[in-house]
Amino acid sequence: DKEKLIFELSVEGKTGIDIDFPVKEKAFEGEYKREGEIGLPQVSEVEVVRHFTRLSKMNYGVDDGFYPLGSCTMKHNPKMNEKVATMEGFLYSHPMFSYNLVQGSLKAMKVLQDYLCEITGMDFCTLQPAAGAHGELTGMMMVRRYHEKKGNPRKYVLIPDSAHGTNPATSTFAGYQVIEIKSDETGCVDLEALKETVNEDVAALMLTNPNTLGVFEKNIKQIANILHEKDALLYMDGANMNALMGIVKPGEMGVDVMHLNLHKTFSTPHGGGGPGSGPVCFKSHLKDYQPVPVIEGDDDNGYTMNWNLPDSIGKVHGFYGNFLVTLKALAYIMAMGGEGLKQTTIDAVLNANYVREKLKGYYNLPFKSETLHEVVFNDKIQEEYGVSTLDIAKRLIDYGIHPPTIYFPLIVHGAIMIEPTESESKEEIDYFVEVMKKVAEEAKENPEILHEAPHYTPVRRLDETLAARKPVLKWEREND
Amino acid sequence: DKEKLIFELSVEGKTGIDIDFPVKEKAFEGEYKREGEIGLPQVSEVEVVRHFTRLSKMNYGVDDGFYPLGSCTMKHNPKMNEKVATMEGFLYSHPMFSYNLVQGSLKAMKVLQDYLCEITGMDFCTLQPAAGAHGELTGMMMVRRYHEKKGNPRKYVLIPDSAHGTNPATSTFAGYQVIEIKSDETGCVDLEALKETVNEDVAALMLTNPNTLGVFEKNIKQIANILHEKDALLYMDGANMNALMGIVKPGEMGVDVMHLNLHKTFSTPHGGGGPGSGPVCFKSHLKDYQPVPVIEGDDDNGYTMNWNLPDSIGKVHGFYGNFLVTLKALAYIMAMGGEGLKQTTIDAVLNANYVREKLKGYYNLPFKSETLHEVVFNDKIQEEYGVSTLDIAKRLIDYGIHPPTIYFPLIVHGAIMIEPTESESKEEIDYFVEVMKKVAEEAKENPEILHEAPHYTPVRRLDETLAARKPVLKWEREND
Amino acid sequence: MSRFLPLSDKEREEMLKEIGREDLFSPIPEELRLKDNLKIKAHSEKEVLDFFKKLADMNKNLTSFAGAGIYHHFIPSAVDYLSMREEFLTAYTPYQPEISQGTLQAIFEYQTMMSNILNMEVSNASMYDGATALAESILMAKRIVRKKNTVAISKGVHPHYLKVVKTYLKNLGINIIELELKDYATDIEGLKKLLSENDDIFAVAVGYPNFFGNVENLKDIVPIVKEYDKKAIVITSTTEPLAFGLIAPPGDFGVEIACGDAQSFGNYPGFGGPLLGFLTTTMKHVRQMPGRVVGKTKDVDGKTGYVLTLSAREQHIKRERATSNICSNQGWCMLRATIYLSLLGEEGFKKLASLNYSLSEYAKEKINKTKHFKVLNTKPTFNEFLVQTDVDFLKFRDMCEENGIFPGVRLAKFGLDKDKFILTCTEVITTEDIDKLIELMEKAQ
Amino acid sequence: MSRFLPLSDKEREEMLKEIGREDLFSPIPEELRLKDNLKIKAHSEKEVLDFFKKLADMNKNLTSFAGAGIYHHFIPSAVDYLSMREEFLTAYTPYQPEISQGTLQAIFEYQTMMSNILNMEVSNASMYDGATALAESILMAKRIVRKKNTVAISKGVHPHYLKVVKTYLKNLGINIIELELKDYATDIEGLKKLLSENDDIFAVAVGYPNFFGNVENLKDIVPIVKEYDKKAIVITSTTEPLAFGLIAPPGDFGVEIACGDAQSFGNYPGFGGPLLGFLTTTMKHVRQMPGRVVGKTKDVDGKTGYVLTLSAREQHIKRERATSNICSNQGWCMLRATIYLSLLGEEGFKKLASLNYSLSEYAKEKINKTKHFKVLNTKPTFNEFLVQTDVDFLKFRDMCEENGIFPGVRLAKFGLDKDKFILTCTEVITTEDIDKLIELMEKAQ
Repeated sequence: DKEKLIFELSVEGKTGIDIDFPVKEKAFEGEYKREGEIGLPQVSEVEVVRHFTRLSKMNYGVDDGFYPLGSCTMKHNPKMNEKVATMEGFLYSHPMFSYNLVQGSLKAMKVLQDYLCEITGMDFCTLQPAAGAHGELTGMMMVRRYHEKKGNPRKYVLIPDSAHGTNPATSTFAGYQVIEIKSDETGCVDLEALKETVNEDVAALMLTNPNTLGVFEKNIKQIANILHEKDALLYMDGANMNALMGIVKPGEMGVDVMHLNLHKTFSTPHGGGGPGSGPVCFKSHLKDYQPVPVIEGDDDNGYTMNWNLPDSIGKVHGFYGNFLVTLKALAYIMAMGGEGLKQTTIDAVLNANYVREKLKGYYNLPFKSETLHEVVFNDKIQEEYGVSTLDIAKRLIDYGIHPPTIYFPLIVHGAIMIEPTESESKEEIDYFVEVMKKVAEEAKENPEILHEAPHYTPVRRLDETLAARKPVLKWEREND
Repeated sequence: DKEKLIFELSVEGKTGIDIDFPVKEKAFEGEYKREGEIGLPQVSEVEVVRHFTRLSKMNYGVDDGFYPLGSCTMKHNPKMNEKVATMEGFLYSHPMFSYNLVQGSLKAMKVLQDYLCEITGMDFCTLQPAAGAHGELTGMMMVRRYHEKKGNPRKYVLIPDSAHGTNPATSTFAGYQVIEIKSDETGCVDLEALKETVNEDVAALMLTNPNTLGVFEKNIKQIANILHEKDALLYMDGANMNALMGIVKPGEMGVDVMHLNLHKTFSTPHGGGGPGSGPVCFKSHLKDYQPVPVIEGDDDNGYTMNWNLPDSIGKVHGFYGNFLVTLKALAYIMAMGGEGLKQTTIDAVLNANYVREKLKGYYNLPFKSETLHEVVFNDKIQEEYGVSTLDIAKRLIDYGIHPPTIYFPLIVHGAIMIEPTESESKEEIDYFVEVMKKVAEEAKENPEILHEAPHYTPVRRLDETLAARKPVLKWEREND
Repeated sequence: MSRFLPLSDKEREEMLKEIGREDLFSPIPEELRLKDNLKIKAHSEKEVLDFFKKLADMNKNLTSFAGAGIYHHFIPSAVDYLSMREEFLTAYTPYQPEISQGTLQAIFEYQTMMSNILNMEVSNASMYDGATALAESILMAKRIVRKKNTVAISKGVHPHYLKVVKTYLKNLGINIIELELKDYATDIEGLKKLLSENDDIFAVAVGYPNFFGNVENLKDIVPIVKEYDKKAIVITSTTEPLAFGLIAPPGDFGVEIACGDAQSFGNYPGFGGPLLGFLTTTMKHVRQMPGRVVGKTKDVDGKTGYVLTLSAREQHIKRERATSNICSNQGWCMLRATIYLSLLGEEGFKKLASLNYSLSEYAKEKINKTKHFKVLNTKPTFNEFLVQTDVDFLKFRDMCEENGIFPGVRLAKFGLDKDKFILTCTEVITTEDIDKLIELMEKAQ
Repeated sequence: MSRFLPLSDKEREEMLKEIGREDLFSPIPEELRLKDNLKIKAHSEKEVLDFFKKLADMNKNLTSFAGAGIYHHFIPSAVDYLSMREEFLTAYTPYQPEISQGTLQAIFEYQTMMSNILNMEVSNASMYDGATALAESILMAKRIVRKKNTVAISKGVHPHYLKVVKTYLKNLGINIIELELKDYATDIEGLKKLLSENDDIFAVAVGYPNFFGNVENLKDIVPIVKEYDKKAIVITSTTEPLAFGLIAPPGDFGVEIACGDAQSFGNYPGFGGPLLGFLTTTMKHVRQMPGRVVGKTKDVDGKTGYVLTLSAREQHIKRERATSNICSNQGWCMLRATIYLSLLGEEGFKKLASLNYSLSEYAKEKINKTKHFKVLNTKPTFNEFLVQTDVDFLKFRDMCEENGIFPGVRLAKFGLDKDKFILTCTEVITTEDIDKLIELMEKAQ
């Protein structure tokens, strides 16, 4: 059940392609001519097909079963999305074509932007960021530009201690220093601490809402007010938007700018690590700073791009972002409609709270606040049997379930962060609950079986220290 | 690793489709109105996707590895074929459209017919039969019509004892009685026996060439002569055409009519049991009897269908055969070209003889004649350890290899019929050889492990007697 | 070409040396061997795709009211996506059940769905198409009844099916009597008369709904036939089984073999193939059924599993005494139907049927208000019906085609009346499309 | 909408009852809650597909000589087929290596292929695109060199990339000096002069081949920079890495960071995204590299396996001190490239490069014979080059578009000269296409 590397299958003289050569071959000569072997494999199409088919079978996708990765919103990826994104009219659309040749592409972008504004309650939207973290960076650059234009870019960005690592990293790359804000006992931003920290040197607060504990920041309006009093802005990380769609609009809660993860909330597949898409939605006071180009126009007058936005932060992507990915999100939004998006949120929250209710007692709940679309347990109960969160996670694999997010948020020791999403049937969730209970039982009765999990995968627990200490990052004839 | 039935996943109120209803609903009333529950499942799209994804993982396809099913020619199915057969211009082409709307479909059929004639050396071709056995029936009906037109349909069809079961069954359904012809010690048709049997009551001989032992009927021209002397015809079953393409043409060996299996020789996927396609190629003396309609025309004048063929056997298919399947075969033929098809044959024969050479001694070779694209062993050596062909076949599954065809041809006791095809790399074949040797060793050392094989499949050996004795052929709430 | 051939020249040489046979084709007499290569040019993948793209573009797929045996329904993307998984697409017939449970379970689910839709006890795993399914059904009925030798077939079955039946039966000495129609449905009086005059009839076959869209009068037909001979079998042939989301299925009336084509269920028109013949019957007759069938069983550990069963009927076991010569047929089309029906489910199936019917009724009503066109059906129809016109149909059709519409299938295509055509409305048609057609009808002269 | 939601109303009620919370959204203050539904209509799958089909048809994809950063290459069907397998498409980032060996091994293979193509020691697992890869490369160089604060960037890098770099660097206090060109390649004398006058430069970035198609003079540039400061880093940015099937790769010249976009490898133009940023470097600098990287290791049983490694550089560990904020990026595009390069293989890669080059040279020769158009490149080019015309380009382009041809990307689109455009010939272009373009050039006035 292991598969060789494609290079190990290589035999000189084989090929996976036949190339017709309907022009006189011209030799490339001179001092910049490449000499010798490049080092690509030589295999036939049959072997390529089998190789990647076999590799695929060592993976686990959303179509394979329950995927309760907290904060990642691994929901169903409708197959319709793929049909849309592989229509030839879109695939071969070149970004440097004349506008009259790309009206369909431009219109799709415009329609999606409008829908995302409707969903978030914001005024404008750019689709250029290629992923969530890229959206954060874009948004924070706009924040900086906003302050710059007022004469001072300011120095600090406030970030709750429960935040994703991308938030502080983004702040650094936007030229800011990070001040961490502690959570209070409910897991929320401590208002008093915030008030004490905010001043004219603070550019913004980056807030995930609901936060990574799944807790809604109920004081968000006050938080916004506290910030706005000092002309600091409220950035919202939209990673957890799947808990809010159709229920509230960030634009109505004092948020100035936010990003969305189309590959989370809007059903575009994660692709084993992208491509995602991280549109940024913002209020009109930030519109002059958005990236260029900006799509303009309508059905009657046609669509064009406006590159002339003097105060823009500039470009953040070589072209216009992950266009084909944005099509999938648009297809999904159109399929669901407003009512459907709301039901999505309701079901996501329902499923998460059902899991919480069913598992409490079996696993420790470090924060007791009511939660929305996800729930964070930890391994406190299992610790006494010498069983850790990692053991629990790996044991789930034996039962055909993808592990939850583990050891995050950092403010929870041994966190087990479960986000079932709306895509799970009650039966699937009941199965998960049953397995989690069984694992809790095993932790007590037979901890060894957890330490040694997973048992049935092509490889078992891997030595990550070895990998990092002596990095082998490519195949060479020698090292095999 | 078992999956419930889709009916067992059903929950009232769920659906996998949303239907827009943009017209006033009209109630269907009256005595023919359907009442009550139909009995279809109620599941969402997510669940359908996961269900069939999971089912797929209990299958083994050509893309998964070695598939040496003798006589089935399980070769590589180029993915290009699927792209061709899913072009919208073909998918939505309606068979009852005016000819001017379906010129592309008609031309594709014409081009394929011409290529198949070139490959077989025959004069004409019909694509109407939907599978190999359907092609046999069509061909034998044409044979019967030929004789009828001469005043006597005749009574008998001769069939070698090594033939596929479809040959005798086909003869029956064409209104003939079967006379079995014994093989001689080389595995070929016994010429003397043939001479004795042929007379004016014999309509035809159905000959598979190379036969199911992989042996070329080297006296085929004499066989044809013997038949033709009595105005009996030679029908060739083209199931094993993968041993002949580009090397010989049946049309030059005295064959009057034959079918091809596009899902074998011409790379169209087998689909877990079809759709195949079984074109019939024939000499001009049979052309008046071919099924209607017949494609006519050319690029300059356009293509049409001729339905007016008074002596035709009639129609054998509701429309024109498995059109989308025939497209795939055409794509394959165009990709390979004449030289490529010849190399295909060479490689297929090379691989089979390499396997034969490597495994002789480990497994018994009941016929010693030189073979082409397949080789038939049996379990004579293993019998002494109480190990049967079935045990060997099932044990191969444990090693990730699809079993060969077993217990066929019937003239070989415990036959193990191996056809590697040209699609296997030397490495894949060497692996197979190694496994076969290991299994031979296990048969000696540890026969129990073979009796109990397969060990790692979702289900293990199934009780076929139980299934047949008390047939449960559909799901009912009661019987679960 | 070399992309599909995984041996290098060097390996070929090595292997040939190991085999030790100078000439691989030595078993083939020298004089039979070709001197030249086949005259076929090799093409890169790009060239192949370009060639087919051109052909595909030569086809013109208009807004279409064509049906008459092949139906353009909307197919959810999940059907394509799932059925294209290599484990389904590139697998062989599930003769090795341990590594074919995916296909086998899908067939078992298909059998259940089709049995339920038709309200029959058992379905086989598929046939080539509706036409051959009817031919095989008649042969099956013959095996059941044995002593009689004549089948009566309504002229309301699809004309192509009738042609295929004739081809199949001709060589087997079975007589065919065609039942005349009255108002485009089987003439009940004619049937009665025939049965009173002919004692050799083993089966009566009717379309349901029939070729002209009419729901045949099974409530009368079955008792009449059973009264004639309680062993005689009524066979229904259906080209559009989606009808049974709305219309009472054959099983409700005591039909013993209900067959047809289920291309409608998740399979594309595809210029008429591949299709999905179905054949359903009662458990009593199951051992005379042609084609494959899957049954439930247990493995050595007591686990439930599925296998091909009752194969003693089939050619690979029974050879010349098999119930059919059928072998590979439409497995993958069956799989697509199973996925499609799973997505539709109980409610979707009924709703889609209702939508097809409602659109069709909308069209009928409007057509009957035109001057030159009228609907001929007097019985209930599902999604297609028969229209008569007093204008030149071909001229009308040309005008429609110029306007991007294919108005329906003319009977003349089947050698029948020149002034009539079958008009079909599935859910891919909108009321705007119908209105546009009506406009063209108004213009026709 | 309900097709994607697997709970029935009854189950929702049951579950709500179990939870025992009356109002699921009680944590959200009442006054924040929406009173109305979002104003978005729900659509059936058919309606969605119809909508997008219309949009897709509004796009006009002509025979195109457009390149300039995005390339239309032929993509074998196997790339689409394999990459669409749900196990690849719907999986998360491979943080759980035991159930992600498919993705991990593919990344390891990709890293090997890219390293070999660029002749570098190590590649990361992908970046968003070529533009951000260049920005991140410069930031990486800054972290390596530390004490200096200015980067010199050739005006020959893709103008969009330069824009993105400016956006990225602006807030971090890093100075950018743009290197002027001579004959559309970096002016070596200008570079020497700059280095002699400025001691703050930590990196020099050039396009290779550059935006105008020219092969930059790395043989001179690298030694000049290294002589200036042996710690200073030369960065190359490549939009069309297929060039390295023919042209000596950056690694041959001592380049320490070679980045760019590998959209060309099995990914569609797709209106400019998703793309495939790549970043390769030397093992010495690997711990300053941004983005993910996969390494080989062993499992508890001693079996070889692959894991994400060196993650101490990344944001989820290092937070504000990470080498980048990058998280999800282009995993699936990377997979497609790996499959594509596997199919091409050593010989296919070289041959395809040669074909692109030969077609491009064919076009150059013919263009130089026209009256109003001339090729400006004096250095070797790969598959694209710069053309100047003395006719009104926009009129010429309109004429071409009417004839179904897009003649190339005008520099004015990037705010540069109005009389010049970049013309690209990949293997999807035929000599007939080129001849047709030449004909139109002859007609232009």
